[in-house]
Amino acid sequence: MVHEEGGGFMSASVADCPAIRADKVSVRYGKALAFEDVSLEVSGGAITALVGPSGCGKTSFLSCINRLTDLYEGCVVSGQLTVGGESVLARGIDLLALRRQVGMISQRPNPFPLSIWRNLELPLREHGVGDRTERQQRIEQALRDVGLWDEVKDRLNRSAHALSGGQQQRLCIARALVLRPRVLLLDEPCSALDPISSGVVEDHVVQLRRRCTIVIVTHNLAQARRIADETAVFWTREGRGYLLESGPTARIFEAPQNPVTAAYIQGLRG
Amino acid sequence: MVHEEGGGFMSASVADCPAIRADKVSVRYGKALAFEDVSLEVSGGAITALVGPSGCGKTSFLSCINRLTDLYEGCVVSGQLTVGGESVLARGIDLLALRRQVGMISQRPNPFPLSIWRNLELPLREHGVGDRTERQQRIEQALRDVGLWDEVKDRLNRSAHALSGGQQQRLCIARALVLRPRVLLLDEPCSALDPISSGVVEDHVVQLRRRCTIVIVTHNLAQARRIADETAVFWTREGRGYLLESGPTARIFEAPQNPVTAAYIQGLRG
Amino acid sequence: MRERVPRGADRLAMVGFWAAALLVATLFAWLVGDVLQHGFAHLSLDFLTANPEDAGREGGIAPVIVSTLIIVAICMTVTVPLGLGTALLLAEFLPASSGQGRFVRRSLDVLAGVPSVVFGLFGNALFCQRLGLGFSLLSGGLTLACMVLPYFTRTAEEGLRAVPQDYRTAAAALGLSRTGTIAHVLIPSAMPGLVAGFILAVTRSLAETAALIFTSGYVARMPESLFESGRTLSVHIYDLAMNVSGGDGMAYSSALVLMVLLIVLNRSAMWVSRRWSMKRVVAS
Amino acid sequence: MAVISTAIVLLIALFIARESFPLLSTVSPLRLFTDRSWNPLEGAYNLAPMFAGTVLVSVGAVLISAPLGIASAVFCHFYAPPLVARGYRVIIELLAGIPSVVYGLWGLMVVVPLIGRIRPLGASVLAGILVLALMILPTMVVVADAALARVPREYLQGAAALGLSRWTTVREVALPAARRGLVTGALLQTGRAVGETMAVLMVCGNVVQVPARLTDPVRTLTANIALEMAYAMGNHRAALFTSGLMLFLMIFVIVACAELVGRERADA
Amino acid sequence: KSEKSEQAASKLTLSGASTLAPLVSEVAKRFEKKNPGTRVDVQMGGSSRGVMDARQGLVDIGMVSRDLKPDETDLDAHPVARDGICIIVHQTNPVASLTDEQLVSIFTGKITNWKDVGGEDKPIVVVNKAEGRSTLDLFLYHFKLKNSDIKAQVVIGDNQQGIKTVETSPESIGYVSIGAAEFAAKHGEALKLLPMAGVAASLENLHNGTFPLARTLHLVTKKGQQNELARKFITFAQSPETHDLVEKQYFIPMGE
Ligand SMILES: Nc1ncnc2c1ncn2[C@@H]1O[C@H](COP(=O)(O)OP(=O)(O)OP(=O)(O)O)[C@@H](O)[C@H]1O
Ligand SMILES: Nc1ncnc2c1ncn2[C@@H]1O[C@H](COP(=O)(O)OP(=O)(O)OP(=O)(O)O)[C@@H](O)[C@H]1O
Ligand SMILES: [Mg+2]
Ligand SMILES: [Mg+2]
Ligand SMILES: O=P([O-])([O-])[O-]
Repeated sequence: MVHEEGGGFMSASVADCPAIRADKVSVRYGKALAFEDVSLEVSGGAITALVGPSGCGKTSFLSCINRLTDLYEGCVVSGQLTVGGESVLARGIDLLALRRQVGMISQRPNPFPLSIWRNLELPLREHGVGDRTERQQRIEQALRDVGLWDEVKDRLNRSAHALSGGQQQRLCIARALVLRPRVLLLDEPCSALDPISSGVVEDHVVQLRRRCTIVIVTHNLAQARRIADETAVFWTREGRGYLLESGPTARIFEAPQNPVTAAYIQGLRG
Repeated sequence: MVHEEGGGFMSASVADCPAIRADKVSVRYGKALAFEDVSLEVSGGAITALVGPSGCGKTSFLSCINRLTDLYEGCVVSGQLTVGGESVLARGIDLLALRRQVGMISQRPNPFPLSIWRNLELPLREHGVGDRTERQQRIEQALRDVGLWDEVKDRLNRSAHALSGGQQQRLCIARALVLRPRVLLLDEPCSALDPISSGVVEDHVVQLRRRCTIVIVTHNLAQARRIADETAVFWTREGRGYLLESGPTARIFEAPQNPVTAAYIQGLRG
Repeated sequence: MRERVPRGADRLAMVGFWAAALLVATLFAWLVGDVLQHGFAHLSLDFLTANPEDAGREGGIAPVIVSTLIIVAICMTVTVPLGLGTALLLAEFLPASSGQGRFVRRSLDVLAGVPSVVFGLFGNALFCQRLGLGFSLLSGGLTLACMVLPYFTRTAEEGLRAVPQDYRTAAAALGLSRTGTIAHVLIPSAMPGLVAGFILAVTRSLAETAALIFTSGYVARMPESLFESGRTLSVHIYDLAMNVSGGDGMAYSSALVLMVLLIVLNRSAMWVSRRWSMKRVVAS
Repeated sequence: MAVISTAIVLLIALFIARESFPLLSTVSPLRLFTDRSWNPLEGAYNLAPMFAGTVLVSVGAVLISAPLGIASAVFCHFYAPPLVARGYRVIIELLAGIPSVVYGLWGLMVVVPLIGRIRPLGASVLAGILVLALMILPTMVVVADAALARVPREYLQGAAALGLSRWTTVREVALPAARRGLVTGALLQTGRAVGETMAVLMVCGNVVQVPARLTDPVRTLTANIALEMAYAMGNHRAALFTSGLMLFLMIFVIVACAELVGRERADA
Repeated sequence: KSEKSEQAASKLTLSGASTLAPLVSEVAKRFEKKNPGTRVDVQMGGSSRGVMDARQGLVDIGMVSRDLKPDETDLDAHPVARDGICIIVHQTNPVASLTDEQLVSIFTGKITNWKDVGGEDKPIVVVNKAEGRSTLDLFLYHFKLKNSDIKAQVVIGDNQQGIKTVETSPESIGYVSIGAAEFAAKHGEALKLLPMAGVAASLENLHNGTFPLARTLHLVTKKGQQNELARKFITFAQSPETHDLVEKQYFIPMGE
C-alpha cells in the first residue's frame, strides 16, 4: 500500500481499494480460541457485512485486519491475512501506515478525553495531512458527513466526553473518516444511533462504496441486506467462532446454503 | 414504595407495579439544558418506549427516575416526578431502596471489573437477598433469561471484561434482573446485540409486562412498535430536548398528531 | 507496507525514552554496584543472626532487622487504614472542588515537604514526651506514620479518582450502598494506585533515619516489647557511616540487607494485593 | 480521618512555632533576612542565603527529575519490552528505598570528586541537585507509573486504530489522561526535595552564602537544622526552628501555587 | 505498681553526643552483663540534647562531648574519656607541617593557595565544622578565633564526613577527632595528619599530654539527683574495667 497524499478522496477509484484476503485465520486469547480457520475474501471497493451471534468473533476478526489484536496481551493470531496483497500479520510491517489506510470504528464509542475539535485534528496532524485550512475543511466535512456539525459547531472546544452516547459514536466515526482511509472497518457503527443519525451514517457508508473497501459488523440484518454487496455469517460452536457461510448478499439472504444460516435469516425480525 | 420481600417475582401482579408520573421535569447540566418541561405518565405494568433523535435527553430522562442524575456534578433536576405515588426528587428519600426497586440498564455495557459470577452476586449480597442456594438459583436464572448461561457457565470465575460487547451487555441486563425490580429502565438494551440475543432479551422484556413497569429507550422503531404499549417521542430544538408527543403505541404509529412525528415514523427503515 | 523505521519526532522520542531509562539504570548500577562491592565482604549468615559488637564494626545486625520490621509494621498498620479513609473521603465523599477537600489535600502536600529532622523532633515532643511513650518502637512507628501518610493517601486518592465513572453509575443503579460500592467495586478497581502508595510508604519508612533517631532511638538490643527502644537499619547505617570510624564496610552490608528487605516487602505486598483482588474476582 | 492528617500538620506547625518563639519574641523577623551573617552564637541570624540555597537545590532537582521520572514511567508503559519494564520497576523501587545516608556517601565519594575536577572542591549546588534528583526520582516514577496504568484501554485502542504513532499517543492521549496523577507525583516529589536532609548535607558544602555559580557550595534550610540542631542551645536552637518555620511557609506557598496553576489549567 | 518502680529502678536512660554514643553503648552492654536485670538505653541526639534531657530529668544521664558552659552549673560533669582534634590534609599534599600562624591565615582566608605555605600551586579548600560543634569550639578557642572570621569552602557535621571530604579532595584542609583520623590513615585512607606546634598528632601524644588540642568527654547528671544506679554506672564507666572499650573507640581513658 502506497501513501496517497495527492488526489482527492472522492476521486479515488475502485482500483485503489485494496482487497482483503483471510486464509485460515484463527485468533486465541491466551488459551481460549475466539474463532478458528476463517477463510474469507473481501473484494476491494465493496461493502461486506459480517453478521452472527454475539461472541462469535466478529470484533476479533476486524481487529486482526488492522492488527489491533497486538494490544491484547496473550492474543495470538495465526494464518494468512493480506490487505492489498501485502501480508498484515508479518512481523515488522509498518503498523502506522497500515492503520492509517485501514480505519476502524469500535463497538463502544471511545473519544479521547480532549476537545471535540482536537479529537479530529489529532489524527490529521499526526499523519501530516494538509495545512491549517485544509484540515479545517476536512474536519467540518467529516462532522457534516455524520450529521454532527450542526449539533456541535458551537462547542467544538468542549470536551468530547460531555456528548450523549450517540453523539460520541458519531464523533468517532468522523474521526476515522477524516483520514480518508482506503479500508474502513465498522463494528456496529449504528447500534448506538437513532434512526435519523443511523440513516445519515448508513447513507454515508453507501457513498463510500467503490472509494473504500468496507467491512461492517452489524446486528441489523435488514441493514446488511440493504447496503452490503457481500455478507459473511459467523457462527459459534462450543464457544469457538467460525465462518458459517459467505457470498453475495442476495444469495445469502435468498438462497442460503446452510440450514443454520437459513434459520438465522428467518429469525430476522423488524 | 414498600419493600416486597415475600411473594415470588413471577407471581407479582399489575397492582404491584408502580406508575411513573413526570410533571414539568427539566434537567440541566451546569448551564446547559438537556431537556425541558417533560410531562409524561407511564402506566404501571406497561411497556413504554422512548424514541427520538440522539442527544434529545432520553438517557437523561431515565436517569431522573432512579436519581442517577445525582452522580453528575452540576446536574440539576427540576419539576415533579413520582414513582408509585412517592416523590423521587424529594431530598432525603431512601435512594438505595428506590434503586433496588428501579433497575436500570445503561447504554454502554458497564460490568464491574470482577468475575462474571461476582458481578451478579454482588447486588444480591448487598441487598441481603436469600441464602447461598437461592442466590445461586437466581443468578443461573438471570443468565438463562438473557441467553448467556450456556456461553459462560464454564467460565463464571473469569473476568467480565473478557467478554464480547454483546455478552457484556447481556451480563448487565442479567445483573439488573437478578434483583427483580418493580420498575425497569432500559437504555437501548438491544443496540449491541445480534438478532438472536436481541430476540431473547426482547422476549424476556415482553414476559415482564404486567410484572414490572418498563421504560425502554430504543432506536429500533420496529421494536418499539412490536413491544411497547405506549410510546413517547422526544425531540430537540436548539440543542434542548422536549417531549414531542406521547400516547398508545398504535396511535403514535398510525395516527401521529404531530407532523414531525409522522416524518420520523416515515423515515423508519428496516 | 514496508518495514517502517519510526520517523522524525516519533523516533526522537523513542531514542529519548530509551536514553532516559538507560541513564537512570546506569546511575543505579553505579550506585548499587558500589554498595554491592563494599557490602558483600561481610555478608554471611552470622551477620544476619548475631548481635552487633564493638559499636557495629563486628558481629551482626539481627536486633536491628527485627526492630526495623516491627517499626515498619506499626507504621503501615496505622497508615493504611488512616490513609485509605482519608483518600476515600477526598475522592468519594467530598466534591473535587470543595474547600474542605482542598484544605486536607493541601495539608497532606505540606506534610510531604516537612523535613524528617523536624518529624523526629516533633515525634519526640509528642509521642515520647507528651504521650509518655518514651524512646520506643511505638513512638518511631507512629512518627513514621505521620511522615508517610501523605505519600500513601495522595497516591491512593488518585487511584480512586481514576476508577471509571461507569462503575459508580452501575453500582448506584443497582442500589448498592456506599460501603458496598467502595469495598467491592472501587477498592479492587483502584488497586494499582493503592499498591503504588503502599510501595512509596514502605520504601520511605525503610529509608528514614533522622525521624527515628529521636523517636525509636539508638539501642541495638533485641526488642522485647513495643515500648522498648530499637535501632532500625537506616539508623544503624547512618551511625556506622558517619559516627564510627571503620564502620563503612558494615554500613554497606547493612544497606544491602535493607535493599533485599525492601524487595521482599514490596513483592509480598503486591502478591497479597493480587491474591486479595483475585479473591474478589473469583466467586463466592 | 482527614481531621487527623490536618491535625498532624497543625500540630507540627504549632510545635515549630512554639520552639522558634524564644527567638521571634526577641529578634525582629526582619533580621532573619537582613543580619550580616548566620552566626547564631554571635547573635547574627541571617537565613536568606539558606532560603536561596533551598530554592536553588530543590528547584534544580525537581527540574531534572520530574521530566526524567515521567519519561521513565512512559518508558515502562510504552517502550520497554515487558521483561525490561519489570526489571526497571524493581530498580526504581530500590532507588526509593536506599537510605539518604547512602545517597550522601555515594555523592560524597563519586559525584563530588567528579565536580571537583572542574573546580575544587566539588561539594556544591550542582552536586546537591544531581544527588537529590536521583533520590527523589522514584517518587515521581511510582506515582506516574500508577497513573499511566489507569489510562483506559479504550483510549489506547482508539489511538492505535487511527495509526497514531507511539509518541503522539503518549503525548496527546496518555499523558493528558494521566495528568492528575502526574501533578500529584510532582508535588510529592517537590515536598521530598525541599524536605530532604542527610544527602544534601553531605554533598552541598554547607557554606552559608548565596552561590554565584553552580559549583559554589550552599547550605539549605534542612541541612542547617540537621547540622546544628544536635549542638544548639537557647536562641541558637530557636533560630534553627525558625529555619523550619520558614521551610514550612515555603512549602505552603509552593503547594498553594501548584493548586492555582492546576486550577487555571482546568479552567482553560 | 511496686513491680513497675522496681523496673524503673533497674533501668537507666542516657542521651546526648553522637561522639560518645558508640562508646557508652559498649560500656552499657558490659554494665548490663555485670548487673543482671538492669537495662541501660543509650540514645543519640547531640550534646545539647544531652544537656537538656538531663536538666529536664527526661534521662538519668546526659552525654556531652565538650566542657560544660558557664550557664550549665546546674549539672555535674563526670569525665569518662579524652579526645583531641588534629589538622588533616590529603595524603598527596606535600606540605608536612604548618605553624599556628599559617593555620590561622589559612582558616581566615588570608592565605588561599598552597604554594604560599610551601605546597603546590593549588587553591586551598578550607573545611570547617558546623556552628555549635564542640570540635569547632575547641578549635576556635585554641586559635582565639571567632567562627565568623573563618572563611570556609565546606562546612561539615560529623567527623567521618570530614575525613571523607578531605580524602577525596587533594586541595582540602580540615580538622577532626584524632582517633578517627588516625584510624582512617592507618587503614589506608588517603589522609595525612599534620603535627601541631611540632607535636605529631597521635593518640599516644594525646595520652601523654603533649598534644595541645584536647577535649574531655563527659557524662552529666543533674545536681542533687539521687539515683543509685546512675552513680553506679558512672563509676563503672570511669573505672579501669572499661578502659579497653574506651581505647577500642579510639579515645583516651581518664585518670591514668
Ligand atoms: N454529563 C453530561 N454533562 C454535560 N452535558 C451532558 C452530559 N450528559 C449529556 N449531556 C448533554 O445533554 C443532552 C442530552 O443527553 P442524553 O444523553 O440524555 O441524550 P440521549 O437522548 O440519551 O442521546 P443518545 O440517543 O445519543 O444516547 C445532550 O445534548 C448531551 O450533550
Ligand atoms: N480481551 C479478551 N480476552 C479474552 N477473551 C476475549 C477477549 N475479547 C473477546 N474475547 C472472547 O472471544 C470471543 C469472541 O469475542 P468477540 O468480541 O470477537 O465477539 P463478537 O462477535 O464481536 O461479539 P459481539 O457481537 O457480542 O460484540 C468471545 O467468546 C469473547 O468472550
Ligand atoms: Mg463485538
Ligand atoms: Mg442516551
Ligand atoms: O561535637 P563534635 O564531636 O561532633 O565536634
